[in-house]
Amino acid sequence: MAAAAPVQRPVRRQPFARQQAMLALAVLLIGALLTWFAHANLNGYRQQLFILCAIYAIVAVSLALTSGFTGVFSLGQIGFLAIGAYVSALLTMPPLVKQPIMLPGLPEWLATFDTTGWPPQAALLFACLVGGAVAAIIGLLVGAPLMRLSGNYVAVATMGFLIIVHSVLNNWGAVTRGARGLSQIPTSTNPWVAYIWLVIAVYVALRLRNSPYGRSMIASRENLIASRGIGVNVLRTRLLAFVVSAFLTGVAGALLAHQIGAIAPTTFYFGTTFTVVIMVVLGGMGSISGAVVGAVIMTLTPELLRPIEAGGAIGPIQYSGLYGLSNIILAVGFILIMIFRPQGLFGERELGLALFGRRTPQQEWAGESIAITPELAPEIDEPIPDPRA
Amino acid sequence: MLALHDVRVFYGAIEAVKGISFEVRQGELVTIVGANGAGKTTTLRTISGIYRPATGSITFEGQDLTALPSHEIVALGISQSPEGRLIFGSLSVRDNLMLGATRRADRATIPEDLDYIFSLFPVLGERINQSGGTLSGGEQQMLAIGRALMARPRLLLLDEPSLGLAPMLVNRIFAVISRLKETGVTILLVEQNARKALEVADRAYVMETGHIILEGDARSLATNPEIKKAYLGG
Amino acid sequence: MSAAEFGQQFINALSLGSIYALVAIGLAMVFSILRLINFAHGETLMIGAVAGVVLADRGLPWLIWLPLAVLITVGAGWLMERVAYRPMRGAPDVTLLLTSLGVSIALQNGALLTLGSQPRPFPTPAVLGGQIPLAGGVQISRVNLVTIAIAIVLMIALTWFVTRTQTGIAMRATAENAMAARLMGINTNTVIIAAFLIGAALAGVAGFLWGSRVGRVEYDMGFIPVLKAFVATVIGGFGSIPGAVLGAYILGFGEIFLVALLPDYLTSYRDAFIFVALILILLIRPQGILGSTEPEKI
Amino acid sequence: MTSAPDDIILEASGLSRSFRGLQALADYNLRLATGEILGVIGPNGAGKTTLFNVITGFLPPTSGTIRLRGQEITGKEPNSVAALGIARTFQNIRLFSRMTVLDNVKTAQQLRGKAGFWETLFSTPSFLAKERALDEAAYAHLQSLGLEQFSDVYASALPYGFQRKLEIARALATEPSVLLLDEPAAGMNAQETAEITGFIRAIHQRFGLTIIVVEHDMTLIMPLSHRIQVLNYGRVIAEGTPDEVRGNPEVIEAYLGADEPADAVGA
Repeated sequence: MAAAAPVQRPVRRQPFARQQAMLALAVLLIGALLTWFAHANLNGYRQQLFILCAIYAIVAVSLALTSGFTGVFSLGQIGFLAIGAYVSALLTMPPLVKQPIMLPGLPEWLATFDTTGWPPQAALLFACLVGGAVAAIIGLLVGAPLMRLSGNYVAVATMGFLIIVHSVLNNWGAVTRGARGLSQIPTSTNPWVAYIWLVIAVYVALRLRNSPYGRSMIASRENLIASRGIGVNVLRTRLLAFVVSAFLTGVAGALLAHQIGAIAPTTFYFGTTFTVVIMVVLGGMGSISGAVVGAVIMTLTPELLRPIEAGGAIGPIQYSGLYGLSNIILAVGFILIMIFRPQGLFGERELGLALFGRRTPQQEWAGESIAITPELAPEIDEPIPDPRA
Repeated sequence: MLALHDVRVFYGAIEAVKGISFEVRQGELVTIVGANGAGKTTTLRTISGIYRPATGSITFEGQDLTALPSHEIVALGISQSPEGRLIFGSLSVRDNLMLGATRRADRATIPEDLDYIFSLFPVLGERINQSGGTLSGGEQQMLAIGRALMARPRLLLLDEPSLGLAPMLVNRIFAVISRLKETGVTILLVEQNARKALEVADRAYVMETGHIILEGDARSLATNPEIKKAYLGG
Repeated sequence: MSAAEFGQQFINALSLGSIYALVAIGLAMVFSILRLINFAHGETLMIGAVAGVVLADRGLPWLIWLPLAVLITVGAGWLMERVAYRPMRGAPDVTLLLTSLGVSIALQNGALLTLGSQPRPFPTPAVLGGQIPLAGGVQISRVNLVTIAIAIVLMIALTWFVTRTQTGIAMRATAENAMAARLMGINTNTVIIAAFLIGAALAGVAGFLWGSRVGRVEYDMGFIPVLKAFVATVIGGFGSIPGAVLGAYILGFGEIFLVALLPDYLTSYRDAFIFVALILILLIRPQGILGSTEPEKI
Repeated sequence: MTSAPDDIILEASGLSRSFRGLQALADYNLRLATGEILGVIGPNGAGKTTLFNVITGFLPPTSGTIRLRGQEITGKEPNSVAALGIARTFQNIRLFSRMTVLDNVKTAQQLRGKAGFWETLFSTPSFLAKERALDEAAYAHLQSLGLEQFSDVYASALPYGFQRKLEIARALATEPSVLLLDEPAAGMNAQETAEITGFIRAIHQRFGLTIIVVEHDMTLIMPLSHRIQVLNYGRVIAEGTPDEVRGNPEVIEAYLGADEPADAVGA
């Protein structure tokens, strides 16, 4: 063939180039400094806000993983947050409050399961892992059928999942205490734990994206049919993203339960769903750093709006606050983003990588219309031997 | 009657039509031939106001069309039988035809025109209450042309009327096109089947990758060796 | 279940299904044209009911405040299309869905801001109070009777509209292929606005009926009906108006008889059952009962 | 070479597919020899793309069987069919638009080996080595097809002709033994068509492929194909060498145009 001797290829970036490692290190350090500051210097309320930012950033990152990468829009993510929160709470609540008189539906072993003697952080870690694992298993069971759907259908089906979870939380009083919710959960979540889990979530998401799995996810989002045609197992690819994101969100749920110390079904419904969706859309679907930034903005903004909402709502994430003004502002702001900047703040890009000289893909081919290289083609009239001859 | 001057059309960043100019005069049958993706359909849809040109002007009897919404362009007397026919499959043949008359001012003459269309395409008359989706490809093409005629257009735009039809039907459709021309309708015909199009047309333009690369009267283009090689498969 | 009980439940189901149908029609109409799942449609219903309360507080008789309230919902539907949805034309489906969630939340909180979080009693007209005895000991409440009657009348009117009037046919044409409709000279903007206005008017009537049924209004009262109407459209087939109506009655019957037949400790899970059914439908027959089976073009 | 039975790489028997009563493919039979280039022609709607969709698993056939090297593949998922060695392109180009050209190819190439989940998660040396190998192989693949200059460009930014080529390159990256090309010259002018014809000829030899090509453009199909099948209304109405098909009156009637002498068609 006319293929020329292989040209020395230009130096190409490797999956984890040094510059990116430096950047990652810098971001890690800045985050750690902030965490240290929050832990040591902030008063209770502000520290809680810091933790909340981190927790919601984990949820937003995991939503970006499934919705942004695979394009399967899930409105059920908060269902996994609830599962993580309830499962972990039932593990670590002192046996005294899990007695049959309070929670008659609990199995014996769980009612007497006692972590009060454990070091608090060990108990929390255990609760996070179990909460995440249960969320992941349910994610697998739910996702296996649902990941066949696309577009509106999957959004609607996952929303159905959220409603089912909510209905169970509200009605299965023997285990969840219904609308009253669970309380007396040890409040062991601190800034460091939240920060470390956020780092893990971001790491996992980035690692997956720059891997064969991530390419398969994005390919199936970009063109479902073509991706199947080149051998991508779309169901398995989407399911992987869905389960990993369910795990991370489950962990976030555990952290949330152990931050507030009390949980109720109202926290885990459309209000929170909408808030988290805004975080991801605001940051840019498919951008991990965008999700983190979106989460921070969306957690802090209601706090900033609080003074004008005289009286104040109960937490930044409450969707039906007492007066509703901040929600109106957020909702209108969201609509404006959808209209004027549907790609969000970052689109597909990651914060800061451009600063460090990473080349972003060219959206436009600069050299206008290039003739198709004729030297590649052999003579047209050269006969092809017929294999059947 | 219709004049395009330096019209460019983009889909996002992709330039589909790269600065074309041409004209159609009263009573003429003009054809644009060229391969798939040459920009022919884009051109017709731009005339009809579906797409907006990025630059250039489109005028119809001196009036600028570039800023008009498509329903007003239809009201001016330009109707189109679109590529792929785009019949409303769930609506009856009658409703399809009546939709063609949406912008008509003289509603009294509608029954007369229906009769005329049934004389052109008797099969439509037989299927008047059938839903459009149950028609065969050829019948759908007739319906699409009939629907466009219901607007009583002064300029009729035909986009690939022979697409996907068996040769016998292609001949039927082209016979009707010739007949329409004799009734005085001005026609702009876009076709991949260059051979047939050049047979019926007065003048022709050849489009390739967004440009008009050749123009001339249809007969001389039909004998042009380059055209023969590229489009007539000869 | 005795025959009398069955009769009673049957009428309850018919009435509930009728309200769902009125809401679902608006959802289906807008979806068929714009591919927008308009969650804020529930808020149009809420606005209708709230307007009723506010106007009745001014001492207006119901014959006057009811049409006024419907007029106000129509205005709200028009405004919604104009301000929020028109700039989003052609955006991806999910973007449209999220926008409608945004509109829904903004409107709910707007109502919260003006109305407060306490429910207000709905000024159900006196004529709608009380029961009418039927044969065999079955009683039908006047609200149910009127609901069924109004729904039937409106649905007949709507059927006439979409099959016999030029705008109605243009609407179906636009839903099927918007570009072809434009090439026919149809002003698709007008058609889209008409869909919003009709949907809003039906939702306004539904708001009145719903308010009369439950006896109170709240800022978030639109949520449940729109969710149910939405399930109805999925059952019947996204975007099909007859499908939406059929789905609404199936849902109404399913809900009423589920509660009647389920053991007590499970009845509170009614919504969970409904959404399990919804997910199963999406998996088995995503195009719904009356949806088309057009395979995706490759 | 002879057409001994074990030379048959792809075999279809009695394939049918209907949509709501409409017969898009009816009793289709094929015995495709290794290394053969089969041209499939016919009017729009004749069932050519349906044939591709059925072979590649995008549509299950209503009846009939497909075998690849004797192994039945009927009803398998498209990704499994691709893994078994049948790759295809699409009539309207389907690239991963917001991915670079290199990543388009890598995604296809990883069908033949990629790092595992835990390797990926912990970014082990074996993961890095596999990724590097994939990266280099993908670049070399682009280079061998003359596309390396575009490797860091978004696929959507490529000029039209190169998008077609990239789609073929991506299909080749799955290392297929059978390649199905759906109208590779659509939208191209005569010169570009000649060029893509040469390109197909080149990859046929270099990759030792068996090819089925659907195309309207006779200047591509006639010189390229060893054998041509003519489809109409889902049925094969004629089959033979390019010359035989060109002279077949039924083909002229149904497809090439009844009112023209046969020599107007083709070379």
